[in-house]
Amino acid sequence: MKREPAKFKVNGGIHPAYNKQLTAEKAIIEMPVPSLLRVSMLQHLGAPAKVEVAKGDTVSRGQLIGEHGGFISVRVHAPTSGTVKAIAEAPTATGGSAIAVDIEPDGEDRWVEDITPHPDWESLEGKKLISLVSDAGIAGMGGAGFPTHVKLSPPPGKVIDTLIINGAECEPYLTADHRLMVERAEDIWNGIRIIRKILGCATVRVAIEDNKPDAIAAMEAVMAEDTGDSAVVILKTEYPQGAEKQQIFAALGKEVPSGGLPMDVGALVENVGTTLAIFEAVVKGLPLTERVTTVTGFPVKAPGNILARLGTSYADLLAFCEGLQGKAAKVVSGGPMMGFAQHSLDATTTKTTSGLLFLRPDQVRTFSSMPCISCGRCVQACPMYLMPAELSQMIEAEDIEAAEELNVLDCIECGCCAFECPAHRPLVQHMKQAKAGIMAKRREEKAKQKS
Amino acid sequence: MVEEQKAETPEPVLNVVSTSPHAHSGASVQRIMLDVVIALMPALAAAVWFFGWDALRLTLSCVIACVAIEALCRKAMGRDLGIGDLSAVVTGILLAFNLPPALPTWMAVVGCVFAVAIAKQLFGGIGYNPFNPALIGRVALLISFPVAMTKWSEWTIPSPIGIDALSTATPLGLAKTNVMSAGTLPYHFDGGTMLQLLMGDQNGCIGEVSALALFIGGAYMLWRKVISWHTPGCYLGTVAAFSCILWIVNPEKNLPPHFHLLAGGLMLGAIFMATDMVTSPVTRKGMMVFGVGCGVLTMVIRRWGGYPEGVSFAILLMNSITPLINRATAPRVFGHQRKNKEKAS
Amino acid sequence: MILYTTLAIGGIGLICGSALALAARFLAVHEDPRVEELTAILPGVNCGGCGYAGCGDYAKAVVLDGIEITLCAPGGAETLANMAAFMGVEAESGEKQVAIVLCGGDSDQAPRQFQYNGVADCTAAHAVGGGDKKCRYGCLGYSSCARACPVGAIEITEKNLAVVHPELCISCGKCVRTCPRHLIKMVPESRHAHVMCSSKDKGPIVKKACKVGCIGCRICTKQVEDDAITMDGFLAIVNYDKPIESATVAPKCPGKCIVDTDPPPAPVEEEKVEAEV
Amino acid sequence: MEYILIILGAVLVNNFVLTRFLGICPFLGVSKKLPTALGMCGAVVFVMTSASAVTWVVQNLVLEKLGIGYLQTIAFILVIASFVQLVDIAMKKFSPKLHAALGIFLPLITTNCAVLGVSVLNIQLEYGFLKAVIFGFAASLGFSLALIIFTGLREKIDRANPPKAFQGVAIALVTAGLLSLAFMGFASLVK
Repeated sequence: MKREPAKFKVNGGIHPAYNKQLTAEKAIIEMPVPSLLRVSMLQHLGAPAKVEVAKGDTVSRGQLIGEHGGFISVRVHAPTSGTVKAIAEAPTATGGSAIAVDIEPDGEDRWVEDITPHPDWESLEGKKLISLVSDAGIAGMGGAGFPTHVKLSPPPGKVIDTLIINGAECEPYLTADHRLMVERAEDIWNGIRIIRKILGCATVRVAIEDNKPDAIAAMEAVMAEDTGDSAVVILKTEYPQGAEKQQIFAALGKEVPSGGLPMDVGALVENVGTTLAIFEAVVKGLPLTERVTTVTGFPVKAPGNILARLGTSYADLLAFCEGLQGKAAKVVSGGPMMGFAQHSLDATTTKTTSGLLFLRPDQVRTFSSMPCISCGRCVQACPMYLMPAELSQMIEAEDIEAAEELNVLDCIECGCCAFECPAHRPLVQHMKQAKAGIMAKRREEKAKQKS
Repeated sequence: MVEEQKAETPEPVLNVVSTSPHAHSGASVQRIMLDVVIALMPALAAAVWFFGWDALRLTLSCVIACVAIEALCRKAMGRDLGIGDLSAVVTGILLAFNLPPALPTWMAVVGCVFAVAIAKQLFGGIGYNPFNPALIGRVALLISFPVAMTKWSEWTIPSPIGIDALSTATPLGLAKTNVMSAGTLPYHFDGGTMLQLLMGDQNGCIGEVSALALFIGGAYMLWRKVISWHTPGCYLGTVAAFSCILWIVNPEKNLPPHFHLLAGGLMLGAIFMATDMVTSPVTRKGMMVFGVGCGVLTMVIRRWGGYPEGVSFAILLMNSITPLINRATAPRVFGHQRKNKEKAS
Repeated sequence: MILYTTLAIGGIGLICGSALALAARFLAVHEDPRVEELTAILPGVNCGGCGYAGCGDYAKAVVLDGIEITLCAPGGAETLANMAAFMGVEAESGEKQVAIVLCGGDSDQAPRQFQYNGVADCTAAHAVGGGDKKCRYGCLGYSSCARACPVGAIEITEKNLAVVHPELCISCGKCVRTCPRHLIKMVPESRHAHVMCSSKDKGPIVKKACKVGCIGCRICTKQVEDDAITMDGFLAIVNYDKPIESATVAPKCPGKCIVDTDPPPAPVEEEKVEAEV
Repeated sequence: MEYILIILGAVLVNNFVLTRFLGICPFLGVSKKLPTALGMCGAVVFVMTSASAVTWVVQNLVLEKLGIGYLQTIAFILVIASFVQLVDIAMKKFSPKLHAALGIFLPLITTNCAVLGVSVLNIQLEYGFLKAVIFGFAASLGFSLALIIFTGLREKIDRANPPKAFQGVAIALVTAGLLSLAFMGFASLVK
């Protein structure tokens, strides 16, 4: 048996209503290319990509339309063949805005010609493999969107000995990763083997929460013949088991130091979706032009796990799921715990869009201005062992220094505190405010030092 | 500081947009307070059983007075009414439970003014008060009207000679005066005495007499996760351990631990007052420190202090150092080394 | 008797005095006396507008690190002259600068695009969905600037717009740094013609988002001489170092976003300020 | 045992700040931040302990002997002022940051009635030298205890939301009152 129970678990965490039953049994369906794709140049964390096409150009699927805009940046490819209709700034799902390329599909959906599959990847060097990943424009598909090729090239001196594949999908409602593991376990496993080869690390742990027994079984089956040190780690179902630092602790019992990266404890965490994208990029030679997004929520008529091209507007996604029954008062890009609320359905999917969630008016809980009653529930729930109650009061009194002293920068914004808060205080927003304030102050100080 | 939904939004179809998380446990302050009120009901029933009309009179007048004063204060300060959170109801019931049955209504109302206006609303209302309002109300009354606040009705005490006698003192008060004057304890301890104290057939403040009823309420709050075991557990444990040591050292002059646990306001204090969220620590470790501190102070005041009962003062004193406890028991942040380890390495 | 008294007190005094003298000698700390003197010259409001933590810190920086003496805005020309005399440098006095919020889109003019639910703070609101105002450049009205202002010179109107009362402004520039949308600018007090819009969007987009936005029609640039108003993309910008006849320009603006602030807005009502603080 | 009772009495039962209401000025003035408060505590412990020793000597060996006991107040203040000056000079040298933070409240220890109070009480209670020093030390400990507790509370109160008329020192005084109410619990703990 290639499975082991998680030996460790961070304290804190919460048990929200998961509601995964809405889509957990629904096979991934591919959505036809919509009438317009608006491909953002900021699909990831870091610098936006530089536009490589001009208005009126004809593009093919997989053709490069955005080149690296810096060291921490990701390439962008045309998700289908068609004509570039416009290049203009457009709002992103996260609330900002970025240059986007509008492509009108020609319906042929023709791939570019220079696609080179590497079924013989095992004979390739690590460096070549990383460049294939970089060329395919892969960013972390769990949500943060960190450029994968950067993650896969640790700086000299850092040794990564353990690869953790994140299949926890601890966010309520979302089932995209779950379905991928059930339906494409074999390909994910090959993706894992590619990463293993790149990093030269022996140990592989696939972390899955115990509410996905079929995914555990599927992954275990494909890993059965592996002779190396690999196993499925079964995590207790609890949010946020999928958070990087918490997951490393759960799987390995190691604490990533404050301000550090997983590589500081010799670990690397990749999402299952990213792993699959790596497989597609290397073995089939296909750049990343589509992803699975869970369109869900009680008001959605036909919720499902939709394989959609990047740049599909949220309105098109919803229409493909047969629209709404009844009213939706809140639209969230991503999961309910860390996703971004949308004020319209104009935003388009990116490499990080794991879900599109619609909430009924009665499910929407508004934050309020009630004072903290010091119940301590947030302190017990915080997986980073912070004291959100104290912090938020300090931040409300605009005492950012005190908050910095209490390590507000370690906050991962998972939302456990605000989930538990009986006074419905906007705790996460307070933390974000303080973090932004501290970062601004540090930048200012740096600028002062320079001048 | 939060912008509520604007009623006069120009277009009716605007989505609500906020930061994450977009899910919530459904807990609310109102629900927590309601749970506390529910948990207090068995004790209220016991109070009515033992003290009759007086219990009902005091409880009702305190609740009405507290809610009214809260509303008046909020109005005077030009803020939202905020009585919907039921915290004033809880304060009212708890204050009433801390009063002797014969106390005139007007005195109870004075206590409510202290509790709600001075100890709570002056600081800005729920969440901001550093001291437990009900206890401030009680202590203010105790100091202002010492005679009325220690006037008890008659009850049958189990006497050491075997003949039951009537007394108008509380079990703890009687013990204190007897030890001081005669140097001996006035009680005869057997199972019957304990049962009497457990059920609540004793003298005392209206809400504190029945340990059993308070215990039922505590169990309900534990089940509803309104409180955790840390504060009351450590409080009761410390009192038990402390009194046990004293008793073993000198059983002639010290009351046995079970007597300390069941008599007086300890159960009410440990289960309902020390667990008041606003004025107790937020960390588990802090709650334990808080409980132990309350226990030690209670026993010090009961044994050596001028008052027969030390629960109110002990909790108020611990309230005062709650911010310091919070600071001292802040958990080690994930990914940070413990301070002493840092020094060592 | 009097002798005893005098001797006793004198003796105690003598012993204490010598102990202190010894202490002062062995524990002496050298301090530049100029720091204290310069601190006395500064206005002492400790607004932090100079970028230092209070007047004392700024004085220290001036004396010890040779930082320029022009940073104290609240002190105005008088303080500057005194400082210059004290430090022995030439003073160049300029006109008093006052802050102005370059947005006229109140809740009647500029609609919101969603219901914002969260902390009532502009920086926080700006980070959630890009701000709830349809215009992504306009004033959000969550009073971050008003809270930052040390003298209460900024009022948030009933229609959710920040307005600076120039007569109260002490030119510390805190609001300029606070506004997440960079709408606040320091301008000479005598200037009355302002483009009350900061939207760089194209005309049609501006029109959808606000009734008093700058649509980039360039009419105003032709009304003035010597590039006193120039275009930054689709936004007209007043060049405050060049003269403008405010009465002639303002009426010509089709978007009604150039305003003539002469006379300035009504002084703040006392109660209003209290409510905001 | 007697000494322990003196200490307990001065720290808990007759706490200088909370039951005798002496030394309220620094109690309110430097209770905003814990490090500053701790610095103040150190200064007060030093001044009070040494002042009670010296004033005892001055009273019993000088003033009494010369029969000029009526000069007590002047003489004591002279001594206390010198001590405070000493602390001031030393602190400026060794901890200029704390010196700046304490600001005006450091020289104001001179007029801190707690210091004069303990010196006068020593004479009134006819304590011997050792008792006087211990009493002075205990009284300063009591002051420190009250100040530290109050500083913790103060940090919470400063974030509270009292009506405008009560903001700042007003609400701090109310809190001090409530705290002294709580300290009543120690009444007659030590006779």
